[in-house]
Amino acid sequence: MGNLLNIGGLRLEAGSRARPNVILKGLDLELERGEVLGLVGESGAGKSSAGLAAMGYVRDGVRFAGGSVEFDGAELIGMGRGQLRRLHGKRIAYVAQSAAASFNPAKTLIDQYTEAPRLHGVSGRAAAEQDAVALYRQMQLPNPEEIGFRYPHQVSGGQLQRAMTAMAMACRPDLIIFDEPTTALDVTTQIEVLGAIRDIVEQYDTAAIYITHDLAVVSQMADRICVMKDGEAVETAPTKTMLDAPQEEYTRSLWAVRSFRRPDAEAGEAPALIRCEGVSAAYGPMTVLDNLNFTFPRGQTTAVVGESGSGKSTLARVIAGLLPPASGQFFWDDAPLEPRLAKRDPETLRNIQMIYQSADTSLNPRHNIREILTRPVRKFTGRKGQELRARVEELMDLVDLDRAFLDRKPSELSGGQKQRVGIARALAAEPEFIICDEVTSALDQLVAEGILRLLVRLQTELDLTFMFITHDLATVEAIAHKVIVLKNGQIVEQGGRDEIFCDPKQAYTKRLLTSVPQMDPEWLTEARARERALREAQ
Amino acid sequence: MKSLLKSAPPSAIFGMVVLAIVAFTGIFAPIVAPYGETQVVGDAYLPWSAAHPLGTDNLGRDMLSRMVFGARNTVGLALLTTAISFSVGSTLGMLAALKGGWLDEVLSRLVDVLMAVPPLILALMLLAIVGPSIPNMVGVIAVIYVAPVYRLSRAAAMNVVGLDFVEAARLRGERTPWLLRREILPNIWSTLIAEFGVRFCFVFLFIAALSFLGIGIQPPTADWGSMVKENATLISFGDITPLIPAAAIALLTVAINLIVDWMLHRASGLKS
Amino acid sequence: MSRLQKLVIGRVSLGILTLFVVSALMFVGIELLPGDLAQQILGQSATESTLAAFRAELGLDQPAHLRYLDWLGGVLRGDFGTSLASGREVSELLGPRLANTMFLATYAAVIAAPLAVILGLLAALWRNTLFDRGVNLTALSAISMPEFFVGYVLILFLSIKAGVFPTLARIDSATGLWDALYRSFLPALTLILVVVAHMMRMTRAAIINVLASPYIEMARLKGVPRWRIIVQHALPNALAPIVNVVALNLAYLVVGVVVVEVVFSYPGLGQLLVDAVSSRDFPVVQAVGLFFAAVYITLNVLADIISIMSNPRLRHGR
Amino acid sequence: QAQPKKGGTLRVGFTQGSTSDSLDPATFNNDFMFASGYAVFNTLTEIAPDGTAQPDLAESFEASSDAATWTFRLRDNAQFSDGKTATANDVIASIRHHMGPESKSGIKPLLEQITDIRADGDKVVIFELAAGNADFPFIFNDYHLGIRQDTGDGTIDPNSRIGTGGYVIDVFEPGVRVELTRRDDYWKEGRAHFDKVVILKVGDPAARMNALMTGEVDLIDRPDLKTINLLGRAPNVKIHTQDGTLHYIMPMQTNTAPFDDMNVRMALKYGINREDMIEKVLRGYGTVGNDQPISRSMPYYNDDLEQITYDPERAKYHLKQAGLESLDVTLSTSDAAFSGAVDASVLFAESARPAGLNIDVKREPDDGYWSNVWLQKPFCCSYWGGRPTPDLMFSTGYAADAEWNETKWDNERFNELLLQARPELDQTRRAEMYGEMQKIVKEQGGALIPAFGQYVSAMSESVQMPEEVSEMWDLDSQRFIERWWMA
Ligand code: HEM
Ligand SMILES: Nc1ncnc2c1ncn2[C@@H]1O[C@H](COP(=O)(O)OP(=O)(O)OP(=O)(O)O)[C@@H](O)[C@H]1O
Ligand SMILES: Nc1ncnc2c1ncn2[C@@H]1O[C@H](COP(=O)(O)OP(=O)(O)OP(=O)(O)O)[C@@H](O)[C@H]1O
Ligand SMILES: [Mg+2]
Ligand SMILES: [Mg+2]
Repeated sequence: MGNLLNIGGLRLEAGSRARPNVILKGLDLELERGEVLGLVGESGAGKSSAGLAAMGYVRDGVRFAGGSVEFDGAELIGMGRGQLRRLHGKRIAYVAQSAAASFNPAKTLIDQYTEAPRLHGVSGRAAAEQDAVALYRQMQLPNPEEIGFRYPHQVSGGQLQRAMTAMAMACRPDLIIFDEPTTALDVTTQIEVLGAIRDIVEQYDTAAIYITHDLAVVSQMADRICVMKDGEAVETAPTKTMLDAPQEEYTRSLWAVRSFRRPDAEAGEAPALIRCEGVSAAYGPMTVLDNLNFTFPRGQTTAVVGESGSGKSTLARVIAGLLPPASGQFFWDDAPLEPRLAKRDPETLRNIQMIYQSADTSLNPRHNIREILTRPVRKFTGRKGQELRARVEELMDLVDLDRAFLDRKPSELSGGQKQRVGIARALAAEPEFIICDEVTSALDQLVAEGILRLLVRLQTELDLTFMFITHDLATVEAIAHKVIVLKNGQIVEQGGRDEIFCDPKQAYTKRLLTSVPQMDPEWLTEARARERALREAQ
Repeated sequence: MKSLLKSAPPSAIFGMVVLAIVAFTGIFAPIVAPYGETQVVGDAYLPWSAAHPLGTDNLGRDMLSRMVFGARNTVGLALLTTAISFSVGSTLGMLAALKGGWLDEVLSRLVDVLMAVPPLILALMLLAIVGPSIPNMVGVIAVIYVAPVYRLSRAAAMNVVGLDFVEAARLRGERTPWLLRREILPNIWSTLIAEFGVRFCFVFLFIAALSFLGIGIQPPTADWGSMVKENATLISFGDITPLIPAAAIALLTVAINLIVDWMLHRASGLKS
Repeated sequence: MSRLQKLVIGRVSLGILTLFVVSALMFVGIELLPGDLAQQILGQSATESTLAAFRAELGLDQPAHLRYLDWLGGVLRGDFGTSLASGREVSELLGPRLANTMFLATYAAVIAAPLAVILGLLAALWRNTLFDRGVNLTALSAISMPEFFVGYVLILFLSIKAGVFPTLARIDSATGLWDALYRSFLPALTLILVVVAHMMRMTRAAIINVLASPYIEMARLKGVPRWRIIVQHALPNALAPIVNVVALNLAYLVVGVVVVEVVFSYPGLGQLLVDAVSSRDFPVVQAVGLFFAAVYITLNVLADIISIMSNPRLRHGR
Repeated sequence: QAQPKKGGTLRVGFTQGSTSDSLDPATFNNDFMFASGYAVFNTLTEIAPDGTAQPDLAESFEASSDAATWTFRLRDNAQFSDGKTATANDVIASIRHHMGPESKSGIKPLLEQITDIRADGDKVVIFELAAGNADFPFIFNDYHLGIRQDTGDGTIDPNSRIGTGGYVIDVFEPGVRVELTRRDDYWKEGRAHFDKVVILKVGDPAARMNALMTGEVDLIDRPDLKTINLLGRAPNVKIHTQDGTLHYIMPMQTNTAPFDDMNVRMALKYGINREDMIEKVLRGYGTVGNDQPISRSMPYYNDDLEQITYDPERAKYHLKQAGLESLDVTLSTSDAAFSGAVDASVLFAESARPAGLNIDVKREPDDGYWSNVWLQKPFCCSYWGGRPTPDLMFSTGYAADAEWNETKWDNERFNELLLQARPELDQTRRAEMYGEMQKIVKEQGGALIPAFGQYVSAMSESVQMPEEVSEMWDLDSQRFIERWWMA
């Protein structure tokens, strides 16, 4: 019996036939029955395209331009639409990155579950529903009998992701493609989903392709790992080998990212640049921040961590003056800080700058980079003419961007480059204080590391004070002097980095810390055991 | 821009060519037209000939010249009207989206009310109040169409005002005009342009309908809508004279819509 | 009270409020019209004193706001007053015309709405095929033609040349249903041509917009056939924009048909309103205007409610 | 010419008709009601094709020698549709309905000359006039004055459908249609031939013409002149034209500069190309006007007057006489004045230019044209229709004290003649006087009357009419229902 899946010399193209944009440049992959293959690589490497191609499917605008995809002995490329349809959902299933977007919002979960079995004639509706409940239970979804009758929006992201995995199992396929199924989840939920997926794949001995850009995650799930770059496989090896002895330069650099630490991590005593006394904030009647007290020491990086919705961004908005606090007061250098943006003097406006998580939405797509940088320089520093131009170019140098990019639009830059523009724009004001809201979480790790290094460098060069919002504890560990842990709008714990990381006082902080995936393949098993123990203890 | 044109499908290119021809004849009407707009050049209803390629009309005016001046009047007025309703409607719409609160509430309710009165009836009443001169007609139709434009631009701007770059501009202390003009407008431009095309056609047909009811553009001004109307009874006899201005109207609206289609397609393509 | 009920009640009360404002607005509009009814009826030769006496008889000497309140009070009791020009009950005047207008609108709507949605779905299903392009271009051309022109051309081919349908759409209370359907076929067809195009294009656009969603890709990867994807997965999610456009067009069938009424001499409300405006017959203008606004608002509120109902997020809270 | 024949249904498509129409004769103001009114109600007199007033419901009428007392004798056999016979009281009530301070009727001003009406027995009505008026019987042809029943207290029920006419109303939907059925017991011999008549309001000219071509109606008024030749070619369709009293006028106010100079007026009169206007605006359906308002079809028409023609040189000459090289005047116009007025003005301006007359055509709003422009602006457009006698025409539009004296005309000789001619019962003397008045108006007046319009209608071949028809108004002066028949 041959391999379940054989991909040979697969070439995918998009765009015009004359000048095609090559997405996959002759990819070779094989997969045995019951085997889990991890596909890793930076964004745009072609992972999703490869995963979909394994189903004989390409997205609109993309086409097969060579090679073969053989599933259980049958060639998928060029197969008739009807035949392919009989494979899809029945023998090969797909689990998408964002379950929230991939469930039809207008239909209940169980309706969507039963669709494939009924269409493929695997089972009737009643039988399929029973099966669904069983799988939901196995996936440890709460209220398995009832949850299926909810609409997608009534179910949390982690639960949806599990429901989608269950849906993929509905016809007991031979192969499932998981396309980054946990990337959109926060660390604590991620553990549950990863565990559920691993259990189910093991139980039904289903083969799987597991796509992710998180090395720690893939090392938990895969038997074998394939590292991709620019549409090609760089290196393929069994997980253990790959982790311990990566062969290729590129693979090694991926591994190395995880070890970045800022050199001057010791938090010396520093005077407070911003002091916060008893600040509360609310959107309408809903209190989001509740009586916060803290300081941001001058010239240091203070990380604010916490799960999604804990109020991190809201805190940033309050400091920036976009949302005046309901009560309490900020002090800038011990002088009261005007709460309302409209009333702030230009000096204050200049001194507090912000960098956003998503470079896509924070740069006006209709302006070119020069316009984006020129405006704040002129507005805040009053430079004109030659001087202005020189300063804009200097800013580009400062963030290591080629001056040639000045005439491009944001859409013509990569994610990392756009984020650098965002940083340059903040620097243009020559501020003392910069709020960084999740500045690296949309970037892949190599690029993110570059940004972090840049921030650290700028901090030392320009004596900046950073408020660094993130939910990624690895990043915190890498660059923070001080850490504030938020939960439900309250400060759970705050202190120096080492204090928090080595000796967390609060259970919540501990749980956050242990949920961060580690490269150790055994980590998931241990983490789940710890979780279970914790739950039983409660 | 060149690559933009290159990427256009044949249908859009056709649309642009038609638009360009109409624009050209409209702008240079006095040069292009063989005779004056109201000049009587011969007997009524002369057949097509070298001197009068489309014959003459009921008063013995040159049909081709009337068509050319009609392009200028009809298209010019529709353009002017649409432009006014767009500048007012989109400014208010963006402002409402940006400011929110009572301003948004008041404007939106006002627009609801305006939209609840059938446009043709509203036009009839308003024109009866202010009299059917051309400036009045432009004003009245512009007012009527402010409402839908407001709704559209408000909806489009709503998607933009929440984005970080607008917040970034606010943090910089930018004033409202800058936010509207530099941050929001460029991002809803394509939506507005597409709607502009659709609205333009609508205004165009609306003026034609008004002319049909006798309160639109008034003679002796040449305009395609009333030229169709003037000759409408000929249709029943299978005469093609009324087809000429009607075909011109249809051709222009189809042309514009082909361009709009393409732009919508591009806009949606860029989104995904 | 559930969230849904609140939303619906909110929409309905806003609609009613709008209706009041519209009636006040129309009243002000009529006040501003130059010339008055008394002058209109009595003609140029009337002396000032006859005019004054006649105005008093019609109640036109009362201050405007009192007349409005008076009228409003009447309307709330279901009394629309009497036509100033002919002295007949407004409701009696309106009745047959209202029936005619609603008949024509329903006639056109019953054909146009399903046809448009089906054509839109097919065009979306077979998008970029010859069918799609053909339907699209036909629709565009239909949109681009002035209504009266469409009407005349239909008359030329179907009445004068083929002699199949009458050119005058004469119906009254004595006309039987089949006969009425036959006689008003041409105006209905004209309206259908005018509205189908828009609804169909919107349906297609809305469906195609939804087709870009990840859940559609998911459905395809589950092996769901294409027509089923369109009908089962795309349509429910595209319902809100489609319903809104359909509502807008249905409203148009009731309130926007003056031109078609003129072309086919169809005795509908539009002509009545135009007549009433030109004779400054304020109770009639108010009544018809109010009815039109009510149709528009009701259809829009209905569309909103259907959109809300079709959206499980609003139908079922978390 | 075939003999009239009974039977058939006549379906008519009419331009006019409005939702605000009612059966109250005081409110009649459009063709739809005129025609329906004449079919259902008789008037005391009717105007015959030769332009004279003939007895109708009246059997005879005669004047005292000073023409100030008129005696009308009613027919014995005229019955209302409810069986009652028409009496003098019915006539008095019907006429009084339009008189008195409460009346809103359009005929009221003409009835003001009546100082007393009284009955002499059941069948005789006597009118006393404030001054002699030889044309008095003409008044009773008016559509307002259809005779209704006295309700017993000297008034009529304005909405009553009971008349002495040849038809009864089956259906009356204002602004939509009226359906009439012939009375078998109609008293008049040789009239009322159609079994049924349906009048539909079909406002759109194209719709009217289409309906005629497809045979949905048998008769339409006011077909579109642009396409009437094509319509005439359609099988089974014929065009009917009749001269009329309808005329188009561009009044110049003779008391306002520059129109107070007779040479300026003459220059303008020579500067208009009348044939061209008839050709292009009236599509040939008209006759040239001679700057005086009495038409060929009216009694006392003066056909000795020389026809004025387009002559730019003469115009220039008159301009020079006025001491001018060129003249700039503004002509206020609107299609509200008459349909085609704007076109006519544009043509006028074109034809006047070579004579050094620069006419600025100013479009005025349609709405309010009659209150804001007409009688206000010194040079504008207007029209007159249907006045049966020169006296009525001159006294409403040209008498110095007339409210509608458009040209602000005040000529001593003219005023004198007007008063003298009115009570004159000697026909030769009258003809002389009216002839002279026409000459004065033509040669000195401010009325620029380029054209008389013809009444045009179209009908199926089967609709028949007498050889001579009355030409005061359209369609046999709107009495076609009773006078015409189906082949
Ligand atoms: C993605 C595409 C489209 C969307 C989402 C859309 C949406 C809408 C909506 C919501 C309305 C009603 C709102 C208002 O007028 O305030 C509207 C009106 C209208 N649309 Fe579209 N439309 C689209 C494409 C088109 C196209 C391609 C055409 C033209 C051929 C068109 C022609 C019109 C017209 C004429 C109206 C005006 C109706 C009126 O004001 O009574 N639309 N559109
Ligand atoms: N439908 C498409 N049309 C054209 N190009 C596409 C299309 N889908 C993907 N691409 C291009 O193909 C390349 C690979 O895309 P793919 O989605 O496979 O990357 P990925 O490795 O999954 O990245 P990510 O981690 O961001 O999901 C990218 O450069 C992308 O821009
Ligand atoms: N404009 C707003 N109006 C009302 N509620 C809001 C608004 N913005 C945020 N919230 C709510 O306030 C709470 C805190 O939101 P915030 O954006 O500060 O969270 P966060 O910690 O930044 O989360 P994330 O990691 O997802 O960005 C959330 O419950 C959110 O739903
Ligand atoms: Mg991907
Ligand atoms: Mg946040």
